[in-house]
Amino acid sequence: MTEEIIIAGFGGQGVLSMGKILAYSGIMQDQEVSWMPSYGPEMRGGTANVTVILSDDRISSPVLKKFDTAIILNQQSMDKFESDIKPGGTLLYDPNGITRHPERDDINIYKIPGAALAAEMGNPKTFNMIILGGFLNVKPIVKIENVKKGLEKSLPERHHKLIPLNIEAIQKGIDSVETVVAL
Amino acid sequence: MTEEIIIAGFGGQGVLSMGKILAYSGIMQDQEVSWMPSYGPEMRGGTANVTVILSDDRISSPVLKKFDTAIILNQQSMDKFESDIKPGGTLLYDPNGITRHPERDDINIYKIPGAALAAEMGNPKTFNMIILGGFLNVKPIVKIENVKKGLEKSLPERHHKLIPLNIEAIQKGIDSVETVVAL
Amino acid sequence: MTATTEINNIISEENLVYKKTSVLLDNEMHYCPGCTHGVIHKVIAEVIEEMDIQDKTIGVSPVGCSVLAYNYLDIDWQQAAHGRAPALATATARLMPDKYVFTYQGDGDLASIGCAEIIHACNRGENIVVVFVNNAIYGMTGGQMAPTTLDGQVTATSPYGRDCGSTGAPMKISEMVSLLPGTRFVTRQSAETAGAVRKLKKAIRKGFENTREKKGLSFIEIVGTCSSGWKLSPTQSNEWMKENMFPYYPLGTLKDE
Amino acid sequence: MTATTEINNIISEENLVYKKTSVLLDNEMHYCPGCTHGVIHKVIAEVIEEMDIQDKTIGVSPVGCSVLAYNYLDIDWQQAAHGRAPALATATARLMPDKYVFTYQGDGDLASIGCAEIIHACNRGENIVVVFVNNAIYGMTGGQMAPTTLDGQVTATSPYGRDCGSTGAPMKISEMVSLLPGTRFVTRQSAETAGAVRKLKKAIRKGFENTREKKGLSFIEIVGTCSSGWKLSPTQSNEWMKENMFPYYPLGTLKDE
Amino acid sequence: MAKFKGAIVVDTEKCKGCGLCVVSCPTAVIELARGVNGKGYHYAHMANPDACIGCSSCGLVCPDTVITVYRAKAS
Amino acid sequence: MAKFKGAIVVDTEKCKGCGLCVVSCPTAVIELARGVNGKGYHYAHMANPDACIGCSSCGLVCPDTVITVYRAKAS
Amino acid sequence: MGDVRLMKGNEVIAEAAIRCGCDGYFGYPITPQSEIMETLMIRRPEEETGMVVLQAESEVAAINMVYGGASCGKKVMTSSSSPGISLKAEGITYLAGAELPALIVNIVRGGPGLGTIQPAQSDYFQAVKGGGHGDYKLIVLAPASVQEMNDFVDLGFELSFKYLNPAMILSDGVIGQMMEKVELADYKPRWTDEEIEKISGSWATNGKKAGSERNISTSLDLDSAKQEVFNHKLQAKYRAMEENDVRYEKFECDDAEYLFVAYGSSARICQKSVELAREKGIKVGLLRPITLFPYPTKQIQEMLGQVKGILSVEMSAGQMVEDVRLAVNGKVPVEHFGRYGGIIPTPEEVVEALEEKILGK
Amino acid sequence: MGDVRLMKGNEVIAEAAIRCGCDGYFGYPITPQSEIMETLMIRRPEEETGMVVLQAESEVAAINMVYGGASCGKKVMTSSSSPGISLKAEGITYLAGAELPALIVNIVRGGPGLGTIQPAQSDYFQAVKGGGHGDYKLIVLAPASVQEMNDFVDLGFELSFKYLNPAMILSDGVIGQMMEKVELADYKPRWTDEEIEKISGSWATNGKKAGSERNISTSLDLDSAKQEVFNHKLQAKYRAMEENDVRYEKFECDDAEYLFVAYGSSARICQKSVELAREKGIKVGLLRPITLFPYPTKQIQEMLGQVKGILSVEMSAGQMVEDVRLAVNGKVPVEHFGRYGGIIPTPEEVVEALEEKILGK
Ligand SMILES: Cc1ncc(C[n+]2csc(CCOP(=O)(O)OP(=O)(O)O)c2C)c(N)n1
Ligand SMILES: Cc1ncc(C[n+]2csc(CCOP(=O)(O)OP(=O)(O)O)c2C)c(N)n1
Ligand code: SF4
Ligand code: SF4
Ligand code: SF4
Ligand code: SF4
Ligand code: SF4
Ligand code: SF4
Ligand SMILES: [Mg+2]
Ligand SMILES: [Mg+2]
Repeated sequence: MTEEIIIAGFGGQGVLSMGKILAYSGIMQDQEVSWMPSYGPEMRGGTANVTVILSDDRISSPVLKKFDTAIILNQQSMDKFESDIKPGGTLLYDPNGITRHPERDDINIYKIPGAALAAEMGNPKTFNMIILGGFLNVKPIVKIENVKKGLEKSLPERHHKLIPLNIEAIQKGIDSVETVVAL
Repeated sequence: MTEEIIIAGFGGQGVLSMGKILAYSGIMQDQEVSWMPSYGPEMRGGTANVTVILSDDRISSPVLKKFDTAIILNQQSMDKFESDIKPGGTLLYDPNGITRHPERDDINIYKIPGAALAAEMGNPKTFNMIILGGFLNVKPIVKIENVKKGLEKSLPERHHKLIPLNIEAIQKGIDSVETVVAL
Repeated sequence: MTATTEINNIISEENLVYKKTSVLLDNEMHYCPGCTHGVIHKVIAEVIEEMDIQDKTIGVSPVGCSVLAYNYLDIDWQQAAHGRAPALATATARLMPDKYVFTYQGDGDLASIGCAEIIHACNRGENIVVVFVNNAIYGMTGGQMAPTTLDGQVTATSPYGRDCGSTGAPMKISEMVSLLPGTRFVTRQSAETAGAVRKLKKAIRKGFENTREKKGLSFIEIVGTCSSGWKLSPTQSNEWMKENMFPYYPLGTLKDE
Repeated sequence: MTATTEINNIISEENLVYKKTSVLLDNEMHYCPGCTHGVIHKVIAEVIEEMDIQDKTIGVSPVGCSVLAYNYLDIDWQQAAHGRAPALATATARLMPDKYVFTYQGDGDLASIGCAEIIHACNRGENIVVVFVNNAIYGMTGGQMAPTTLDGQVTATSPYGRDCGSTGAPMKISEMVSLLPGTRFVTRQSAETAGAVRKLKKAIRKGFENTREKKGLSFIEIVGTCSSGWKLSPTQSNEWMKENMFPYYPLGTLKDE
Repeated sequence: MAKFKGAIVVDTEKCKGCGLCVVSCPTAVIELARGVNGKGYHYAHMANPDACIGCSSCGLVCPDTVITVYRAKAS
Repeated sequence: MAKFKGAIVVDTEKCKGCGLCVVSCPTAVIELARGVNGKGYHYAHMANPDACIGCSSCGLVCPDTVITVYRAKAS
Repeated sequence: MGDVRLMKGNEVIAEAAIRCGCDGYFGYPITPQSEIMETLMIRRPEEETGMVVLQAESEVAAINMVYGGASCGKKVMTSSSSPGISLKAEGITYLAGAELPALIVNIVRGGPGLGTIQPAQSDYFQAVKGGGHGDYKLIVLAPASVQEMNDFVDLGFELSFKYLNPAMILSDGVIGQMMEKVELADYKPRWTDEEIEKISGSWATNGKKAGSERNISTSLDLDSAKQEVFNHKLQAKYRAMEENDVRYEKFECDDAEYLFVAYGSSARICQKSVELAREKGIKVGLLRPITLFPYPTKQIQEMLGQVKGILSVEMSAGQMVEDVRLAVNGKVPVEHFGRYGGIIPTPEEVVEALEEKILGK
Repeated sequence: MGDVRLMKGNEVIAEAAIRCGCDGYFGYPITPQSEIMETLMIRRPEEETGMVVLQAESEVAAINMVYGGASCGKKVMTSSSSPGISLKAEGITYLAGAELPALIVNIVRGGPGLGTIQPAQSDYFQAVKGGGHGDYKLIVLAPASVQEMNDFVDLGFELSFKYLNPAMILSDGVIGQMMEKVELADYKPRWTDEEIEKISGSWATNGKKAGSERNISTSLDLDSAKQEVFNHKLQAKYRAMEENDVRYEKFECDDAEYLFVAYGSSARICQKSVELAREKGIKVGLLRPITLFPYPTKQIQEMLGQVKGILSVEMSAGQMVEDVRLAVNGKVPVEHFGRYGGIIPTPEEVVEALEEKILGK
């Protein structure tokens, strides 16, 4: 199994840490992983994206042009990455702020109202975990227990009390995916 | 005609400027010339030597291993350069301070008491011109008039008054060479 | 007359009292919200406009957040290697003695890597203006310690607070260069209030006037903020600056000859 | 008793009052006759001997006439790139805090190319001794102008006399570094008379004692001569130094904390 | 009552919502908007326009020079 | 009369004839020799040995540390 | 299995330094590698192992601090990115000239000049041919994974002390900024004074021992005859490295008819390109030089009976390709494909380049 | 015939600078080239032509002064020797990255590190492959006579302004310290402001003209896509240099069966070796690259039908030989002979090396 994922959005949306937790979860189930951010100029702000790969085998390129899955969280990223999904691949997006919805018909497309749900949960920081949950619904490549272990490993001890909230958010995400196109 | 000369002695003996005047004289008679000093560490003192070439043709290497003529003014230089004279070539030396006289029998050897004559002239600065005169006796490769022109060209205006003294010293040198070995 | 109509009446050309100078380009500045660099850029631009020297001014930008200063001021610019702006300015001012040459440098750029260049330019008394933005941190590279970082200040390379015992005391550059005979005007300013901005402008203007009179080097330090590096909001940053920076880096003119 | 026999009587082990310390090697120094470097080497060697720290002292030699200092003092040495001795000494002192580390630097090395390194080492208060030999010229490279060259002084790169208007005033390094909180002891000495040599020795000893007590940086400037660069005899050089250097670089201790 | 009446125009799209103008205003004219501009910043606006005396403080301190200030004799 | 009598030994081969010892001697003991050593320098020597008081001045200022100084109570 | 983490390449360099018993780090911030020093500062090794971590006033000061520390027989290192490495050129040649062991990390960014902060491999020449003056070589290691960022710190010091020669880790923002699974090494204690005496006593300037000669750390010899002899010694050392310490890796080379040669992050991309090309039926393999100096010249030559063409893939305008050509010496066509100035090639375009430049021939 | 003098190579550089209308020299003393600045100071060009001559506080400051001066559209230069050039590495890549014309003189001495002050050619790689980071090239001129020291100052500026690229004169103490007959050029006046406007108005930062765009001298582009485009532009420029501005000289090549390739002072020595070898009946010629970049690759290739072997002679451990090999690409044997660390080979030993390494095969 090899899953090549791009996660893309705004700087503050927790894109990088979502990728990191996913990668850590992969390690917890003994997979090879890579996490490759695009790092911007020596300045603040702007967009952020990260390529995450989980595989049972040694990972070749951490930098990819084509992805199995794209998780897209703003319009700019939609414009940039929609065409980079492999035919038959998967696109998951949060419609919030999206002005031009995806147009391809050779991929699976899912929606998840992450921003809305995070607001509902009263904690905008749960946003990225909700999205992660959405992803795990359509591609259950890591087990929730391994995500939990990943969180334990990656969060500093003093933040461990937040793990239940995170798991709750992931569960919410799992439950909230809407299929747009299923091949 | 090509004449390849090494002039070697102590730092203060005027070795470099003798070479320079010789080279300038060559230019005055439309020859090609090169003047290549050995330059020592970033420090004062020690020995000095210069390779001077005069030629009717373009000069190839300014750095040589074998010389037509060696003008040798101290023991160290004798030890270093005696063997570098081409067979049939010429060695001119000032016996002052020389403890081991030259031993080769396949070259022409001449002595000139430069230091003694300079003392006689009451001006140690004439030393190198006396030696130059000695050289011009055994190898009249430049005309005295061209040496004079060379001096005019190379000395700053304010030192031109010294030219007659220099020419006198050269003449003294021409007159004071003693043949040791003539092939 | 409603409030709105009244406002609309006021907003008319003849009542204009403050607007952006045309020496400032329309390019949006890449600086973080509240960054002092923006205010300083503006003030320099205003002075250039007022003195009518746009065609005679050459700016030398550093490596630091203000590396892209050339995108904002509509004058000729040279972008210097990190710390070396005074060397560029030296040559530029000597080769074109009728021009106004200024360097614009951060504290990392000027006080750390560029220490030798600024001291020697000051000592030689180059006929330039040095605009020195002291925000007590390396803004551009993500908030590392600078030579001017305060005792105990947390930065990316002093995560437990600067330990002056092992890294030295924050350097008072203006005090240092004011000792060198080559400097003619050394002043320390700030830019957090309207009054401070007005004073700063006077200082910068004086610097350029010194250039015109070939007086030598004018050194204008501006104590500023870096909200990103300090991890405070812009307004909190100003408060922190007043509380912590001003006592150590007292404002005022150190030398005016 | 003839004079000779009397002398022979005096010349005996028990009457010995001054001889070369064994920390000085027998290698003949490459310095020009009368060069101050020789005197300073000797004094350092004597202090090392007296403090019995030959096995704990590491010298850092510069690029300058004293580049080969390692040939003369029988201790471990590091030969630094031009101007960078304080950087080497910083690492050495921090990695081996129980050692005595000193730099030995000329005025070109320390004040010109190495300006940033010395200022930052002083500012950090590294636990080292800096021996700064100010002979107002670049000796090694054939007598070019140094930052400390006096106004009007003729050198190879100021053949008509230094023009301070365009090259800046001679830099007073000791004054400058004494302002930095990291320096504990800053003094300016000379070595042209027996008295001066004795004072210099006290100063150097104090520097090494400061190292022992982990007090921080001791900066010892020695105003010296360079007869080759100055184109004077050694004795004329001393006179020139007293007449011209001492008024501008006054001897004495600037800081002792 | 103030001798002058003032007004400011904020280029809201370019405003970065730093709030420095807010604290610089001697008469508490300016507030940051609830809403955000295209870049996501809570831009500055005249919340209390009547109080404006056209002193230019806000304009002077604005790092992005997005404030234009007008002033007229109070009528 | 001086309370001490002194004497110096110059390592003449290593002396560079700089003359600094000459001018440093309070009692004018030292002169530079007419002759030269192997390196061509006019080396220092005790020209006026009786005057030496063994004060070490010459030794201290000698850059090449080629002077050894002895001192004894004047007899 | 030891301590397994998900970490960035840059962070791992810091962690590996602490664990391998490094004595001192001296650096100056520059993107994209400031995390190395930042991680060290957060880790506070001065309290744990006694390691000294100092932010220098500049890259020039940092490399000369390294020279000082290395002279003491200590394991010391620095890191920077392209412009900072250029500033260190004089210090680096001094280290080589004084035969001092030290580790220098270059997380390359796009040049020339201030350039961009994005990844590049355009400092190959500088690292391998000598950015500084004189005939010297660095031992150059090119990690292609976060694990190797870990491993090569220790390896770099090992080789560096073996040959008394500075070593460089030549990497870029791809490896520096990426996270992968890494198994951290166990802690090695820092060398004691006694160990240093044993290992480096003959040259370390840590205080002259009574009864033995003083040690001097210098690159100067004003006597050019001696300087030439010294240079011969250096050259002999470099030949020994070429003999004994070439490191490389091969992928899918057994049946390869074509060959990629690529190092570091480009090699990772080419691995994917090998997969993609083989899906298309093109039998291509990859030879990855791990040591860029000493270079796997022989290993490339051994492939020449088998392959019909070689594509050197680098994030540069064509630098390593010269070493490939020098190895191949005209026997088969060698071409270069590169993206540069901060652009990373995609695995797909590498395959296209192979088809166009090598198969198309 | 113009003004004929007997002068040292170093002095001639200074004289030529004044005469060719150079606007500024910024340097720092270092043997064996301090005479360049010293001669300028004695000549007082500030009074004669208005040229600025300034002793900088360091080589780093000097090269950055050059960057400032070059940015103004002025003809500016610096000179140094090996360690000083290493310190200039960052500044040099900035000049290349900002596309600025400037002249840099390196009078090479033996390395690595502080080395010796005697002549060497071991900075070839640094000059030609890039001492600084990033993909850039210098125009490198290698004079072999005092006359060329004179001529290449003007030529260096000419090429440098033609391509908006820094140029380097790569020489050594043999040429720098030797005196030969030299015909000095006539004085060219320094460019007026109007001329600068015409020549460099589109980029020189000498004050924004009303109505036209401001000029910016920078090597930065944070957008890597643009940075790559810029790099392509640089590469195209380098290819144009290779097309149009290769310079070289041939001696006795018409009937040559063997070839020396050598530059600068080595080429002078090899000229004598050609004479000596031909006395022995060995038909050897000499190809002397005058531009080291762009390199006379084609010209070497044109000799390949004719010669049976090539000896690259350099005062280094073997640097230029790589460019010879890259040109020859395996067609005939190429060997290297060098003395280094400050030692100059004799014409005789070069002939011996030819016999042993090439004829012996
Ligand atoms: C030679 C070199 N070293 C380091 C850097 C990285 N760098 C870029 S900006 C900077 C510091 C900026 O700090 P400062 O000068 O205080 O400016 P600020 O961003 O705070 O305005 C550093 C270290 C570089 N680009 N070049
Ligand atoms: C990087 C570098 N720049 C320049 C030089 C040449 N150089 C050698 S010594 C020296 C100056 C020496 O003067 P100073 O430091 O005053 O020492 P002194 O010889 O007067 O004791 C210079 C410029 C060098 N070796 N390395
Ligand atoms: S990082 Fe700091 S200095 Fe840089 S733009 Fe942001 S606030 Fe300003
Ligand atoms: S040149 Fe000057 S500093 Fe150097 S040894 Fe001679 S007198 Fe001393
Ligand atoms: S100061 Fe300027 S940028 Fe900041 S909030 Fe006010 S208007 Fe906006
Ligand atoms: S002009 Fe003055 S009163 Fe009006 S909003 Fe601005 S700061 Fe407030
Ligand atoms: S001071 Fe020393 S070197 Fe100088 S003359 Fe006297 S003994 Fe000789
Ligand atoms: S010891 Fe004193 S008195 Fe004797 S020679 Fe020396 S200086 Fe003169
Ligand atoms: Mg700053
Ligand atoms: Mg000096």
